[in-house]
Amino acid sequence: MAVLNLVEAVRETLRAEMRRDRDVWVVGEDVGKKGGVFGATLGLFDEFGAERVQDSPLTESAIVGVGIGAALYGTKPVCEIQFADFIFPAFNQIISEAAKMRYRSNGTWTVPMVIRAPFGGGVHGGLYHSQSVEQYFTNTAGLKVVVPSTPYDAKGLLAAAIRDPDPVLFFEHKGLYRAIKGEVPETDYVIPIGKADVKRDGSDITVITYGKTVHFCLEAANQLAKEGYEALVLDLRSLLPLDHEAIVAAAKKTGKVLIVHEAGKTHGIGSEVSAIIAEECLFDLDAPVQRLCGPDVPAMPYAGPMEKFFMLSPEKCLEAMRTLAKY
Amino acid sequence: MAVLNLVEAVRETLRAEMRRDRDVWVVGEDVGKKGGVFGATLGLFDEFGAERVQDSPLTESAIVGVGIGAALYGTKPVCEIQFADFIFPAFNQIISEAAKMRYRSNGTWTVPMVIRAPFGGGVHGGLYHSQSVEQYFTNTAGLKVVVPSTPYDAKGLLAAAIRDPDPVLFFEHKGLYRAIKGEVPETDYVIPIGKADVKRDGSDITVITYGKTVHFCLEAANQLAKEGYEALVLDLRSLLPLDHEAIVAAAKKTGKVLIVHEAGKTHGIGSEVSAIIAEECLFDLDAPVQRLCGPDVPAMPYAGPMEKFFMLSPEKCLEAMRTLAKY
Amino acid sequence: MEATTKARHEALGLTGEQLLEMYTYMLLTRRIDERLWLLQRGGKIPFVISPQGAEAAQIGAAFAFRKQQDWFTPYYRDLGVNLVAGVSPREIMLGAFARGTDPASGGKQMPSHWGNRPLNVVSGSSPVTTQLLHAVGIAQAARMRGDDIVAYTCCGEGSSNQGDFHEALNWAGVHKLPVVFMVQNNEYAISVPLDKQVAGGSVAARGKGYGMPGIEVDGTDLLAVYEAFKTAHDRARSGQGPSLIEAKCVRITSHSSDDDQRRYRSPEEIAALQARDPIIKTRAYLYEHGILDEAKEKELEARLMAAVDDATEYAESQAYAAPEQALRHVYKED
Amino acid sequence: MEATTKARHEALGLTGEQLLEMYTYMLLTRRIDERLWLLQRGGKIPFVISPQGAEAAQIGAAFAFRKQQDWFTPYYRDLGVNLVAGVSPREIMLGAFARGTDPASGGKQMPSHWGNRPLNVVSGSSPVTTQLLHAVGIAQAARMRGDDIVAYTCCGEGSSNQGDFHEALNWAGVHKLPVVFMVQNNEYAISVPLDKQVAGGSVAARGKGYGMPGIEVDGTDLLAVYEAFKTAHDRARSGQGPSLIEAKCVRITSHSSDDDQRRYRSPEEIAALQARDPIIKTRAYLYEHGILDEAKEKELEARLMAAVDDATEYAESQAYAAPEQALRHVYKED
Ligand SMILES: Cc1ncc(C[n+]2csc(CCOP(=O)(O)OP(=O)(O)O)c2C)c(N)n1
Ligand SMILES: Cc1ncc(C[n+]2csc(CCOP(=O)(O)OP(=O)(O)O)c2C)c(N)n1
Ligand SMILES: [Mg+2]
Ligand SMILES: [Mg+2]
Repeated sequence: MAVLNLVEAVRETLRAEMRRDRDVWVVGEDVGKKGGVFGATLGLFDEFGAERVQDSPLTESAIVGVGIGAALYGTKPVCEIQFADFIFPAFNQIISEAAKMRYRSNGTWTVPMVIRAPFGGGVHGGLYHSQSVEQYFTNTAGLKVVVPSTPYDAKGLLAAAIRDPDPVLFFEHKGLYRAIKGEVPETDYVIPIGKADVKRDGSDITVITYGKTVHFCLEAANQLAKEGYEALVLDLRSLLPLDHEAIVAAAKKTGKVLIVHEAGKTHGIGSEVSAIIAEECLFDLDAPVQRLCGPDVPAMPYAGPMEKFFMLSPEKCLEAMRTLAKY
Repeated sequence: MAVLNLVEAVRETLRAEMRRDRDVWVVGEDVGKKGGVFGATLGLFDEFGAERVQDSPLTESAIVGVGIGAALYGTKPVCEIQFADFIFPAFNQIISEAAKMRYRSNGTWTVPMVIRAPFGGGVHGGLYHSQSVEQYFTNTAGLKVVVPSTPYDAKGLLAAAIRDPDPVLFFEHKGLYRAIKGEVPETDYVIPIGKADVKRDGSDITVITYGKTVHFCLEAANQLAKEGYEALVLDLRSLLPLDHEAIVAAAKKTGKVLIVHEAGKTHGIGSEVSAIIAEECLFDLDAPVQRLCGPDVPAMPYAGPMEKFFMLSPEKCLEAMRTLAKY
Repeated sequence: MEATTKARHEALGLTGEQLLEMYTYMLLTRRIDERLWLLQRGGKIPFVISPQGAEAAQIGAAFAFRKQQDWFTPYYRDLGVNLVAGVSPREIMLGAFARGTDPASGGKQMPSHWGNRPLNVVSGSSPVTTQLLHAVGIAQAARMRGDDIVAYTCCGEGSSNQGDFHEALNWAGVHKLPVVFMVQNNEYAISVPLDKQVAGGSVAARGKGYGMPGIEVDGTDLLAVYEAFKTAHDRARSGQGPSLIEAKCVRITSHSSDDDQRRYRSPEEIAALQARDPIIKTRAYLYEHGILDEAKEKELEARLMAAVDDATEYAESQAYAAPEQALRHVYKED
Repeated sequence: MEATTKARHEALGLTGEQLLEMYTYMLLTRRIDERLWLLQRGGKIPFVISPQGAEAAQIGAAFAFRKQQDWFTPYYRDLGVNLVAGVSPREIMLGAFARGTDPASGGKQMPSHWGNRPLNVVSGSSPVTTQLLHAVGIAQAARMRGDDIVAYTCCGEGSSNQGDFHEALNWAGVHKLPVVFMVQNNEYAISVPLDKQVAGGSVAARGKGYGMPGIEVDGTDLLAVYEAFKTAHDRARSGQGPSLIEAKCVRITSHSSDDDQRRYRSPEEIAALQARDPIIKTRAYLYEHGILDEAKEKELEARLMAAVDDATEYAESQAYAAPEQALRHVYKED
């Protein structure tokens, strides 16, 4: 059992899947000799060569469009978008083509592929190296959207994504790449896409979150426990499909729900989670469904003080959790 | 006071705004001699010429990107995307550029522009001539997103959009272009963006909707009235910003809320509306917040029976409204 | 020199029979399309988008490819390419009628949104030019597997200005992939004429910038088109990389059944199109070379009519997919 | 012939003073960038992305444009273009330190995301190549207003493969708009070399396909660059339309302070770059023609150092925007 950080877990999973299946290949900007701007593919070029670890031209629509074609032919491309902020030039290929191929061909043509992208802020990235983009894709049936919060989950979910018969968007929070270490079995395992995970059990309030804020909420929960309140922390892990059962069960258990994410509040992931609760277990609630999210601004500012103001933190989470617990 | 249908109202508003302000110009595919595939610009080419009613190359990213440049320079482009389904190639220009220009330049550079696009189904358009795309844009602060449901609103909202200092996406439901006629004053007026409109008052249930389904719900409400229940029908009109006050007031008034839209349910506009209610007036509710929406499939199928199955209808709305009223 | 005495088709290594077969496909394409217009005018189908004027370009191109071995990501006008690839008139009509057994989409998509898995015809969408990148990816994957395939892909001259065109040709050029990019230039994108659409006026001229041949060919000249594609196909197979071929076609009909070209084309311009009708030109060549005569033609027309009638009646008699099928095939079903 | 006796700069109508001014801007660009690296290494600023190796290309290009009349949508390496456009070293440093008074973004954006309203320098983003379309739109709007402006826009050779490049050049070509498209080709896109990036190897070769001149110029040769841009600028003003100019540059530093080029470039390759350093080459020319001597150079270096010191101290002394400013300027504020 190795102790890895999240980017190492991603890299080792790519290596394992490429060893396991000759049809798996990686393509994107600077994924070759350089090993990716975050090192997610470091060393893979040397082991698998320039064709299976392919440096692409600087063209996201082509990275995805070529990936779709390669998937149609039967290979399994793992496309890397260098920063999630740069996925938008590929939006048409993802939404119009990848998401709709199976449906429009009545199941005869399919595109099993993975699109990996680092996302999230708090890394001095400014507007275009900090964005959370998951909510741009979760309204599109035909896609799956996954966000791991731990190295263990990253391996199990990425393996599942690569073996999935449908297109999967796999978003990795840059702020977790090196910040979080955890035990990751060398043995092969997958975590089914679509299952949320109770990262901490509790009976007083329910916190539903994903990505980096999972760790903020866990830290806050430990503090809150000292104050006499036990928080249940549910890590969604899969944003499409969402785990309705787990969401409803977690909400019912405490009757007090706080939804937390780094992305902006309005029309965010939390909206659907809240709507599910308002639809399926309204009368089990003892408090309004709260949301603690990033501010509704176009993207994250660069200068330290403004970035800090934008970002959530264990302190901000604790405050919201405490208020809800005392409600 | 002229009686116009919705596409005529759009055309006459474009004409009036172009007469009013020399800087207003129209650009898009086939907007010139042909007058647009739905006739929204019919006759404008003859009145204003090829430069101000400009046929563009078949390039959506350029239609928007050139529009942004022209807006930066000080003119007011009204960009037409021939079908909302084809807005995705322009997604990067809209989300990364238009939405963020004011913010990233700290208010020094702005892009006052309008992007018009016909959307919606039930017109034998199949997957790519039927989509509702509003939910892809409403999570992006910096943009405004407007959907008129009547010729009167179309004029007032489009005039407001063209005079707005920020980028506005203006989505027109194809199914309303000729189906709905209404009185439209020749006199100049604007409807402020961000204000919802009570299209029908009632005290038993609240229906919150926008676009074509406004008319389905009004028709259903008249039927429901015969059964002894009065429905309040709130037309959102503006999806970004949303009219919180009007939503909360409408929800509180009856305590029973049904949200209706043609677009898919999951992570749709209804999610945010429901979340606002769950957050701001949960204890005023007598029933779970319901959503009646399109199915969660990649897009609308073409063959008649499947299209009908996908589309909402007055009957489907009535059934959901009756169930809620009896709750 | 003996070659000079050879007829053009012989010089290309085509027998009279083969040429007649090519013409047969051209005529079948035309007759099916004419029937589709009748059905549309008669209210039996809601939509037609037409290959009329591009039959020589489509058939000439498609004959350079190998059925069930090469791959196709065609565009909506490519009825002729589909027929040569092996799609039957019945299957075409099932799509036109949007029946449940339509092999392209089971009625989920509009007509002319092709797709046929056993024949390597990839499912197409409406947003133009996306399919060029799919062809590049198919060629890339085939290269990895060491398979001998060539990918055909096509779009119109208007669509060739989309960003995906640039990214596709660049990628294919960088990796010298076995792809043949065809652009059917019919001088209009709906109502927008070439001079407002393609800077410089030539799509073919853009090939050089991607390090590949950019060939302009008269798309109404069946043999010229075939020759250009045969060369490009050989080039692709022998590892020399992709080619871009611009076929100068005519659009005889309006853009589609939703369009009326009289609003933006003069009567003279429309009338002049007949002179460039590839069916008429090819027929004349066949007569000239004694490959076709009135008897043969009568028999041929009768045979094609029968096939079109059969396909129409068959398709019309088939059922729509059940309404609930709208919920199927979103994700893999187990 | 008399012209032959003229020095190259004289032949271009440039006086020694003007040439010295151009070199001064080149050197200022270099010295500011060197300071930024020191500040970054010293932990005072988090990020640098460098024009080193492109100074001749940027200054030669920018001098063909008219301050506060022409418009600029530059790319992140265009420090030199910004200086010639009129952006002061203090303003540059305010951006580098992300201070609240930074005129480009008030600290909202990363360094080198230029913008200066009074100087017609449009705010830039990170996603590459989008700004080319903005330049086209600016030129289109100016044409409508009847204004005499030319738009400068630029990207790297990697970025020139983005779809927006194709759509921008095509649109500008169709309308013969006054835009000069510059591509600074420094042979790498982060770690990806030219041969894996640009099919055919030449960006300039793509101009012809859009009906515009595609000119390749040695980007380390100040006078050659100036000449090319002067010609393109005249062409644009006289209504003959856009030009594409590929300046062959070198990237002396790593891609940015986040990159280490030793991972993908050999020591020999990196060492060889010095020989193509435009500062060294231009300096040699100035000495040759007696425009610069040691005394003058000493004075010049001292003046620039003082300016860089002043800018650094000034910017560092300025305050960050208040945290709540993160909520400002989403929509027009009344
Ligand atoms: C991205 C996108 N934008 C707009 C359309 C609408 N549209 C369908 S066909 C067409 C014209 C295509 O012209 P061209 O590429 O020349 O092909 P042709 O139809 O003339 O063969 C347009 C604008 C579309 N299908 N996709
Ligand atoms: C759309 C997009 N994709 C990826 C990136 C990340 N990125 C920033 S610079 C760069 C390389 C640019 O290379 P080139 O265009 O040659 O310009 P250079 O930096 O060499 O001057 C990349 C990949 C980006 N900024 N935008
Ligand atoms: Mg055409
Ligand atoms: Mg470069």
